[in-house]
Amino acid sequence: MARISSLSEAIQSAVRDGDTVALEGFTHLIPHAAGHEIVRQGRKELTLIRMTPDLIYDQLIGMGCVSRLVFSWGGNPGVGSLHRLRDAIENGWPQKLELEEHSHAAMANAYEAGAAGLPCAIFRGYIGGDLPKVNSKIKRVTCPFTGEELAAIPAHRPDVAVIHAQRADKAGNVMIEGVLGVQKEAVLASKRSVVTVEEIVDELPERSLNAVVLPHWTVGHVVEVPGGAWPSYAQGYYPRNNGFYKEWDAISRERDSFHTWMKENVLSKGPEVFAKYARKHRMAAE
Amino acid sequence: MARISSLSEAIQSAVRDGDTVALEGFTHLIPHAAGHEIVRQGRKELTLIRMTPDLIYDQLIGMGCVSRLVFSWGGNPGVGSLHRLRDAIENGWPQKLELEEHSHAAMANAYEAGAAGLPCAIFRGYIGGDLPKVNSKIKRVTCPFTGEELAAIPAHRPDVAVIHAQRADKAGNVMIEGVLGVQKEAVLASKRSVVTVEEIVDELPERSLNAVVLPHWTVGHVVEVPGGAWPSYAQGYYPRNNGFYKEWDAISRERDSFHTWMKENVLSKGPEVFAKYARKHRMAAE
Amino acid sequence: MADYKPNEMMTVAAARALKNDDVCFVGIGQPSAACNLARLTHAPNITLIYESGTLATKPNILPLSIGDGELCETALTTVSVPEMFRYWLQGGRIKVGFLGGAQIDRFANLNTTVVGPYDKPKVRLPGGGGAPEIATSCGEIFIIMAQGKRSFVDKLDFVTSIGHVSGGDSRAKLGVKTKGPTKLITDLAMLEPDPETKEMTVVSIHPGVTREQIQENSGWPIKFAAKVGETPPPTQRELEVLRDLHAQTNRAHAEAA
Amino acid sequence: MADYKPNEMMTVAAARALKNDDVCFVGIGQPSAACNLARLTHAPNITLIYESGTLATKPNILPLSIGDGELCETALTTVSVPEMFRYWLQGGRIKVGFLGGAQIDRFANLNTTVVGPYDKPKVRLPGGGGAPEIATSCGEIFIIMAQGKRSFVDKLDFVTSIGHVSGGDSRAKLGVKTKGPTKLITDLAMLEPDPETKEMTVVSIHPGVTREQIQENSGWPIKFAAKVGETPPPTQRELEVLRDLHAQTNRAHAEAA
Repeated sequence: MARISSLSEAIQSAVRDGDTVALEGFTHLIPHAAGHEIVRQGRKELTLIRMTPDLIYDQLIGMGCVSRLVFSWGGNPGVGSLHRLRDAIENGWPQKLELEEHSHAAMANAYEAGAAGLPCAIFRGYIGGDLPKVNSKIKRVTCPFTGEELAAIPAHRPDVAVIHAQRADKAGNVMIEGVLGVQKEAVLASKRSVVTVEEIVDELPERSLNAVVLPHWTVGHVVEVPGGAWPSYAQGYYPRNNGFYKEWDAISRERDSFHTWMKENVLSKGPEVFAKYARKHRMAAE
Repeated sequence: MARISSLSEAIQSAVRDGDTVALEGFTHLIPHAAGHEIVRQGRKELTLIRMTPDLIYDQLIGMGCVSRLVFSWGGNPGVGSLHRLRDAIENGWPQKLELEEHSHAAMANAYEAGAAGLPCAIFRGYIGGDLPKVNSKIKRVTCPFTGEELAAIPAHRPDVAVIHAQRADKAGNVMIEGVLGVQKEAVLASKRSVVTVEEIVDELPERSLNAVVLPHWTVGHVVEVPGGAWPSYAQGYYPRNNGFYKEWDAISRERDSFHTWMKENVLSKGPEVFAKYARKHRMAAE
Repeated sequence: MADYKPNEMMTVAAARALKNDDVCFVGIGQPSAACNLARLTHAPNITLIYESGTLATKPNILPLSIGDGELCETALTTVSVPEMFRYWLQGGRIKVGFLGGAQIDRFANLNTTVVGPYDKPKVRLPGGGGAPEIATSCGEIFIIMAQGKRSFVDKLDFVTSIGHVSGGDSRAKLGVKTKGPTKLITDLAMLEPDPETKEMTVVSIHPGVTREQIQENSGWPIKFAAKVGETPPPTQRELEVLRDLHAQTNRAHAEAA
Repeated sequence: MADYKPNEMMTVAAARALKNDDVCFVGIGQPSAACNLARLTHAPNITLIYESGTLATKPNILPLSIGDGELCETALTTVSVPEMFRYWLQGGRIKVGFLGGAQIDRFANLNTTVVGPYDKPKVRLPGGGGAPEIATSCGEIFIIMAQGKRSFVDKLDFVTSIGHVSGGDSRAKLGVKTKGPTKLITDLAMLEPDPETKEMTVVSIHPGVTREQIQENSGWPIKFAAKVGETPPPTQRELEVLRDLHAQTNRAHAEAA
C-alpha cells in the first residue's frame, strides 16, 4: 500500500544493510536523488541489480555501499568507462565487488519473471559465448515439445525496487511515460519499493486508456522529489543532461576528485538540491 | 509488410482451407466482418484458436468451416450457451469438432510465447484439475533453480491472425486502444495476418508515447471496414450491442433459424452492411 | 424487514464478505453484482479487476461481458490479457477471487466444463476460462452459487478448478500456497471450510430457511457448524442499491440493442 | 574528391550497406551514426529500433545514450524493455543488428567484456548488454569497428557474443538459424565471411588504403578475396549530411549541459 513520505523516511524504512536493491531506469528516469539518499544514510553490503549501471551506481560503489553487482552493461553511455566501478573490479577499491554478469535479454526476462511471480525465466539466448562459463546462474531447460534447449535464469526478486516516475496521485497510483525500461517489472518483482516522482497530483492525467500505471496497492513509498532523476531525464519535464555525463568522466577518474565531489554535492546536501533541475517542457504527446 | 486491400482479397489471400486461424478479440474488437467473409468464401477444415470463442465462432462452426477448436471459454458472455458450438460437440453437427481445451492463463501464455518466438510457455497453473487429463499438450517442466514443477504448453503459432482495430495509417501501422486482449500477440505469433479497422487515417493520433501499435512491417493485410466489429464494440466508435448478444440465443438455438439468419445476413451480403453500425462517440480519454 | 428474493440475499451476503481494501478478481454475473454492490455501499475503495485487463474499474452499470467498454472507461488503466494473467493473477497480487460454477462438491471443487463424460457430454458447458488459475493464484476464493441437487453434487463430472481437493491437507500437498475457498455463499446459507477436514460447512442460514431445505438442495449429507448463526437480512439500503444497479444495467443493455 | 577522415569513410560505408526496407537494431555510437546517415540519404523509410524500446524512431540529433528523449519523441511508439527483448528481438522481427566491440577475431566473434582474465581483468569493459542475443536473433549482423592490433586479435580474451564461432558450420551446429556477421566495416576496408570457411575476408579496400596497412592493423594473417574492389569514396552529399548530423548533435549536447 502506497504511503506518501519524505525521501529520508522512505529510504530509512525500505532499504536495509545487506539488501538486494534494484535502482532501475533505462537512460530515462534514473533515481539519482534516491541513490544519493542511500549514500547519505551510509547503507553497507548492498547487492545492486541493474541492467545498465551508470553514474548513480558508480557513486554508490565508490562510496563503499556495495558488495555485489548483478548487471548486463556497466558504462557511461556514449562517454566511456565508469571509473569507480572499474576501480572496484580491477583494484578492489574501496572494497571487493562480486559480479553476477548477464546479457540484457537475460536481465529483462529475469525482471519479467519476477513480476509474473515465476521462479525462473526461459528464453532463447546465451548461445556459444563465455558468459555461462563465469555465471553459474545460467542454466538450460529443454522444451518438452520441440526438444530445443533454452536458457534459464532465476527470476529477479529484489528486496527493494527504487524508481523515479513522472507523477503519482494522492492515493499513490504512479504513472510512467516514455522510455519505460524495466521499472514496472522491478517494482512488481520486489518485496518493497520507493518511488520518487516529479509531482504528486490530485488526479493522474487522462493520457491513454492503456497508460502505464502502477496501482497504489503495488507501491510502497511515494516521495515527491522534483528533478530527482537529474542528470537523467524525465520525459515531459526536463531533458537528459548529456554534458554532466561527459563531466562525470573527469570527476570520477581519481578517487580524490570523486570524494570531493560527493562530499560537496551529496553528503552535505539533501534531495532539495534536485529541484533546480525540475521544469516542465512541452511533451510530444501533449 | 502491410498491404491495404479489400476484405475479400485479404481473406482470399491470407486464409486457406485447413489453416490454423486465430480470430481474436476479448469482448472488444471482435472481427465479425472478417469472420463473415471467411464464411462467404466457404473455407473448410479450419482449426480455430481463441480464448473466448463467441458468436462469430458459433457462426463459423455452424456453417461447417471448422474441424478443430483450441479454446478456454466458449459461451455467449452473460447470456448462456453457444448453441452451434454445443450442437457440434454434443451431436457432431454439421461435423465433428475436435477440441483442444485450455485455461485462459494457458492460452494467454501460449500467445505471448508465440509472439516472443519461443517454442513453449511456462507458467504456474493446471494444478489438480482434470484438464491435463484430456489435453495431451499440457506438460510439466521443472525449474532448475527451485525444483518447482511448472505447467508447460506449446506456443501458439497460427497460420493467420485476424483482428479488428480502431485505426491504421496509410503505411499500415495499426493502433489499438482500450481492452487489448491478446490481439497484438496473436498477430506477432502468426505467419500471416488480416487487420480490419474502423478507419484508415493519414496519421495515427498522438495518443500516448506508449500507445499500442503494430508497426506496418509486422502486419499483413489492412482493410477498412467501418463497424466491422459489430455486435462487439470499438472503443471510441460504438458500444457493444448487448441486445444482439441476447437475440443470438434465439436465432442460434435451432439449426433452421440459424441458417435462415446466416443466409439473410451473411451469405447474401457483403462487409458494407457493417457500415451502418459505425459511428464515433466521445471517448473517455479524449 | 424488506421483501427480497433468495437471489438478492445471496448477492448481499457475498457483498458483505468483501472489505474496503480488498483487491478482487471479478467474474461476470453474480460476482460482478456482489462486488459492485460492495463498492457502492460499505467498500467504496475496493479494487475490482476483470480478467479483460481492466484494473481498479468502477462501472456504473453491470457489464454483460467481462470486457464491456464501461469497465475500460472507468478503470485506472487497462493492461493486455497476457499481462493480466502473468503480472497480476500469477504475480499474486489478487487477494480475493470470485468463482461460480455448474457443479460444486463438498470440498468446493468446481465443474464448469461438462455434464456427463468429457468425450460424449450430455451438456457441454463453456469451460474453465480463468478459473483453474484463479482458484490457485488468488489469496482466497469466494464462491457464489444457488443451491440445487443438480449443482451441489456428490461427485463432479469434471474437476475444472480445485477447491480443497479431497479435504484435509490435500490442497497444500499439491504445492498450492493460497487458502482456496474460504466462503461459499448460496441462496440459502453461508458455508465455510471446516478447519480440519476442509469440508464446506454451514455457518450461517439465511432468514426463513430451514436446515432441511439446505439438505434437500445438496447432493451430499451437509455438515453444520457447532454454532450456526442467522444471516442478517438485506438492509433497505442494500436492496435499493442492488435493484438500482440492476435497473440501470437493464436500461443500458436495452438501449444498446 | 572530397577530403574526409577514415572514420567518416567507415560510417558512410556502413550506411550504404543498409536498405530502405531494413528493420535495424541500432547500437550507440558508430552504428547510430551510420543508420541515421542511411535514413537521411538513400533509405528514408528504414526502420530503426533502439534497445530502450523505441520502435521506428527518427532522431534529428544523434542520441548520446540508447534511451535519449529524442528517440522516444520521434518514435512510432515505445515499448518496455522486456517486450523489446521478447517480442521484437527474440521474436525474430529484426533484420539487421549492428554491433561493435573492443576485440574481434577472424570469425567475427566479439569481446566487450574484459581485457585480460575475467576474474582479474587488466581492463574491465562495460559488458555484453544486448549483444549476446542480438548476435544470434537478428537476421544478419553488421559490425563496425576501427582496425588496430589491440582490437583485431588472434584470440579473444572473452567471447561476449558469437560471430561464426570457429568457422565453417560451427555456428549452425549450435542451433543458431540466423546468418551472423555478413559485413565487417572498418576504417580501412570492408570484409565479408568466406562462403566456406566463414573467415572474414577483405572484399573492398577504402580509397588510398594499402593491403599492407590492413595487415599491419590486424592480429592475424588477413585474407583477401579473389576479387577485391575499391570502396567508392564518400560523396559530397554523404559527408555533408553526416557532418551536419554530428554538428547538430554536438550543439544539442552542449546546450543540455
